[in-house]
Amino acid sequence: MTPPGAVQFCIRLLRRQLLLAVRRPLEIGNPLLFFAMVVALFPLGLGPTPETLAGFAPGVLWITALLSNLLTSDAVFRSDFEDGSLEQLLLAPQPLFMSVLAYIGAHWLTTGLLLAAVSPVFALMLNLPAQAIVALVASLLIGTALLSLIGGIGAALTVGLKRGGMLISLLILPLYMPVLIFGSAAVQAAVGGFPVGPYLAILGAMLCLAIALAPLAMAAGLRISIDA
Amino acid sequence: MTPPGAVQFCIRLLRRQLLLAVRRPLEIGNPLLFFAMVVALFPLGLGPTPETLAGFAPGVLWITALLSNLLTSDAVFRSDFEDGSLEQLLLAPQPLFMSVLAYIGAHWLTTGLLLAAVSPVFALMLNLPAQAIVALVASLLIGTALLSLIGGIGAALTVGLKRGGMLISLLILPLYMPVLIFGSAAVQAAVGGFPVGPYLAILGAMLCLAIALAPLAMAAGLRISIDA
Amino acid sequence: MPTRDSGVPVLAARSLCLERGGRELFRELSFTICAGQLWQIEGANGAGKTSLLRILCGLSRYGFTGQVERFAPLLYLGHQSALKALLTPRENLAFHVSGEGCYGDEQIESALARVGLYGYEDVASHTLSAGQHRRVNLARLLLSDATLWLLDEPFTAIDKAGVDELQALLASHVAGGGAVVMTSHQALDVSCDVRYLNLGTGLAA
Amino acid sequence: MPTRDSGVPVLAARSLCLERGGRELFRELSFTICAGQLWQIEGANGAGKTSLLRILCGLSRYGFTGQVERFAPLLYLGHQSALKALLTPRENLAFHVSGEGCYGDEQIESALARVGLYGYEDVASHTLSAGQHRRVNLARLLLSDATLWLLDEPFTAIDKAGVDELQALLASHVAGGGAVVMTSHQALDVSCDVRYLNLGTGLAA
Amino acid sequence: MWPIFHKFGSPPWLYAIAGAILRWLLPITLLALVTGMVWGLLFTPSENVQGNSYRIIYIHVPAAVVALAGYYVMALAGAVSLIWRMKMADVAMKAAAPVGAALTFVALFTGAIWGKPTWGTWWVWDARITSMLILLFLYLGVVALYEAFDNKEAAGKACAVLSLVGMVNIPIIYKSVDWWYSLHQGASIKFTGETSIHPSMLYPLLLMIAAFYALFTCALLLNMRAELLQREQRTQWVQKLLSKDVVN
Ligand code: HEM
Ligand SMILES: Nc1ncnc2c1ncn2[C@@H]1O[C@H](COP(=O)(O)OP(=O)(O)OP(=O)(O)O)[C@@H](O)[C@H]1O
Ligand SMILES: Nc1ncnc2c1ncn2[C@@H]1O[C@H](COP(=O)(O)OP(=O)(O)OP(=O)(O)O)[C@@H](O)[C@H]1O
Ligand SMILES: [Mg+2]
Ligand SMILES: [Mg+2]
Repeated sequence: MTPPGAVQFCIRLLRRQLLLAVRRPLEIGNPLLFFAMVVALFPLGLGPTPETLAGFAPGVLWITALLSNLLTSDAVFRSDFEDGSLEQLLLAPQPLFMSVLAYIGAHWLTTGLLLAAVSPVFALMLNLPAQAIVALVASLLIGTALLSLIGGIGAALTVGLKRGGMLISLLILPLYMPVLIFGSAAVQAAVGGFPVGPYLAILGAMLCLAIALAPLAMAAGLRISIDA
Repeated sequence: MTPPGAVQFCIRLLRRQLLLAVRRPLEIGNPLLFFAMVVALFPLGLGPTPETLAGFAPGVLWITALLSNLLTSDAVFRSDFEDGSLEQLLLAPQPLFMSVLAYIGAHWLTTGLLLAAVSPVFALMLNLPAQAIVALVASLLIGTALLSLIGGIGAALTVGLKRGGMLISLLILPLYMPVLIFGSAAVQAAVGGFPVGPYLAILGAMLCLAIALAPLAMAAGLRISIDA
Repeated sequence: MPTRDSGVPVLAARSLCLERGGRELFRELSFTICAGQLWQIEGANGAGKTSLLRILCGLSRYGFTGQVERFAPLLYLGHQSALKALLTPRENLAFHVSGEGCYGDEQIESALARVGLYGYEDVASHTLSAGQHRRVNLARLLLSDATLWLLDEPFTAIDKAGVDELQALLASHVAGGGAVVMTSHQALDVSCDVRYLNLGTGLAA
Repeated sequence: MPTRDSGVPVLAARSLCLERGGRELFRELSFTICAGQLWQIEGANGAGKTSLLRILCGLSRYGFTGQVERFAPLLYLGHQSALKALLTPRENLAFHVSGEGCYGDEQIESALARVGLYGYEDVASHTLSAGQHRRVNLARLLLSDATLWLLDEPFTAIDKAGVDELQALLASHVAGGGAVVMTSHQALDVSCDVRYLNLGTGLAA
Repeated sequence: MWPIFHKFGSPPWLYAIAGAILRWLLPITLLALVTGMVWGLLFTPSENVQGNSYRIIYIHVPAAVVALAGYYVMALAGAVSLIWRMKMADVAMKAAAPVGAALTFVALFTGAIWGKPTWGTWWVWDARITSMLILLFLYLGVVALYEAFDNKEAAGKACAVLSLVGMVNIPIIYKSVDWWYSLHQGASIKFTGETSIHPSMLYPLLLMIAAFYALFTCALLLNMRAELLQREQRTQWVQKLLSKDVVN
């Protein structure tokens, strides 16, 4: 029986990761809850006047999306490392840089996509003007994919570390910044009535770059980490 | 050789936890870095004018402290559960509710205390008026201890769950809210030149209550979790 | 090790019944373990040996029927090692969470030397090999004062010489008035009597 | 299982040297593993058996000197089981990350039945006992096509009947032109020749 | 080309060559630093708007410029280490990270000190300053990642991957912050004082920049030598070297 081709294996891995996610519905709901809670905390911490809130809303929503991505990125390869699956993945005949895309894809589907889908609700809670909601969803869709890819690099580099702690946040938060800036700028532009296209185009260009390069970095990182 | 008394055992556990923390200096530095990064993210997401920043500062600093506490709480008992140490702790002849205090104490020393110690730097970066800094440090000192105790309850309840994941944030975020409210209110009062004492007194009272009750809840939670 | 009286009951189980995932693992299991006895729990994979040990030591409290009475301090070694990867074997023993006595440095060193870890006292535990890792736990047996040892597959990952030494240790503990309840898929070769509790077929004296 | 030629080299190691934590584990180790051979790596705890296997399969890439050439697909089973606790044994095999062939449901069922897990195909893996857990991995041996098996202590936690079956399986794999390199602290009792590689004393044909 | 490459792969050769370079570069660096410092602090006119506080420029700007350049040195070494599997490139990269981090910190610190008298605040979220802060985090990330690995060979490779990823990101970060800032705020604070800078202030500045480059090189080489000794402590040439030192 010949081993499955790279694409077929990728799909198998994606199904596996999604199945695992479905087995832990709480894990999926969790970024959403985190999102909800932080959005609820902000008015408490900042003082709740509606006008001020609306001004913050783009930034707050984007920062929350970023944090919740950061928190979940650490786990992308962790459990597979701990139970030995990662060793087996590295020994698989299929190219590793394609396999890791399946992990990132599953991560994005269960965090970024969901966040983007529910974000309009929170946007309304924070009094974000309606015309900005499309920009919010679009920028979150592209931006969270980018975040997942960047986070995957950090996760791959740190997964084998006994003494690493949450080193990952130090490694990837700086890399997250451009995404945050363009993402929240897009929403802010929409609030101000300016065109959103350029921001989304830049995010899209960054996403293309990341899709091309991040898998290579992740594959290299995993091969190194397993030997830490 | 007789087993050590409860207090002596507590001290031994505290030393153990601190030693473990020191072995992962990154883990200790991490809440601080997280703090630094989030404080850096806020201006990026919200726009950098100094006047607006100063208005957010109390809330932002407190929310960040809360988040970084939230992120680390999950790990208080996790590694001990995973390597079987928790089983051994439950079998120890010393009273469990005292032992867990050692875990919480170590957690607070390595997160809350440090956060409070470095918070003035970040307060300055966010242009918080100087007169509010004492209030900030004091409220963080008491508040983070409270957060550690509350977080410990959540951690104890969820540590054994295979499918629980980050359920903890759902369980404990609501309990965090009063702490956040009084904590940031204390700082805001100091900014506005109002007395800070009452807020700190309330936080202190909440802390006393938590020290008395949280260990019992944690001990019960751990006994249940180990049997999940 | 204080001398202890043989024949005194240290643990009594009364009509234990356990069902796991719709399968009945054991039923109406009653026995008394006395000082000076070495018990081996037998059974195929999945027979319920680990589950029984966890009930005996008190970690499992729900989901079974029957009573367990414990009359003496016990020491339980499970499948997991309870070692912190970042601590050295010395620190792992000195700061052990099981709340046993406070051991001096020489005590710990000699215990580690006896389990073959001389020279490994101060390396991080995560650099130990599988067998060395388990051996750190065996050092606890040398240090501990507990009368009753509950050991779940203590021979796992231990090499031949180590197994022989461990068997001698078990025999001497039993001879000194202690009691041992253990599981293993290997036949024991010890100098004392072994009582068998077969979870497939029931009790066998 | 396709028939394979005996005697063809499947793996060659040349002058492997490894130092770990200041101790030299092995030096100038050269050997060729051919189809039809069963190798047992021997050595006390901490001798370097696991480290050697990880070098042979290509997981360790830093910190040693020497070359390893691999001429055939291999299957490595380490100390860790690579099973997801939340997936059932069936799903674990169907979605296995090792990138082997896509197995049909009947194939998986019959493999699980052969390792004694009939009736456990669809329970979550974390409810399996230690031995059952390891048996799921052994089912991979039945399914796999790989010529060379690298097995690190495959008998751990397996009961007596299971060990016998596994030994028969190893012998039949070798007879069919496969090759096996394994570590174990138990003496093998198989129908084919066993070659020993003792890390304490060196090679022994 | 290849023989040289091979030589770079040889620790004793690298150690010796680094020592030889240091022998003359170290005095030159010190001389340049002292000259530039004295020139800048004592022999340049004071500025009419900022008075004497502007003199911190002689540390601030060189530190900032070299800190940025240092990152590219580090990333380049990382690329060499990954592509040609050259272990000595790892050593260079590992040595560059703390030096770069220190320079970045100096730039940030002097900038903050300077900001207080000139802008009345320690900190401003400007593109250049923010990207400098991020640069510090990138450097710290490399240092921390290296320390976290037990297997130092693997650590070198991991840091190489990280610094390459960071290199792709630095221009993006700079551009993004720049754009973000200019979008939200009119240009209230501008650094582009170069055009207006008087030659009498410029020449010492250029000297100081050159001196900082030399300082970076010296620190890098010193660090590399220390790292080489540590890595190769069990080899013959180090043993010989050490015993010679003891005898001397
Ligand atoms: C923490 C605060 C600061 C940071 C992080 C910072 C960072 C930097 C950096 C990275 C450069 C060099 C950029 C390049 O290579 O082109 C630079 C140059 C410069 N900085 Fe700062 N700076 C800070 C504060 C200040 C302040 C307060 C002033 C004066 C009002 C100032 C004046 C200058 C000047 C005049 C230059 C050189 C001219 C130029 O290259 O444009 N900086 N700074
Ligand atoms: N990451 C590491 N750093 C330093 N030393 C290590 C590391 N990993 C293993 N070692 C050492 O290498 C030696 C060999 O370990 P290895 O796991 O290969 O032994 P083994 O022969 O498989 O032993 P066992 O029979 O106990 O499984 C041990 O002495 C161990 O302490
Ligand atoms: N949490 C659980 N939920 C449901 N069933 C369980 C659970 N834990 C264990 N079981 C089942 O209980 C049975 C006994 O498990 P146990 O671990 O006690 O076996 P064991 O005798 O120790 O086996 P082994 O020799 O493999 O270690 C197994 O069939 C297992 O599937
Ligand atoms: Mg068991
Ligand atoms: Mg081993």
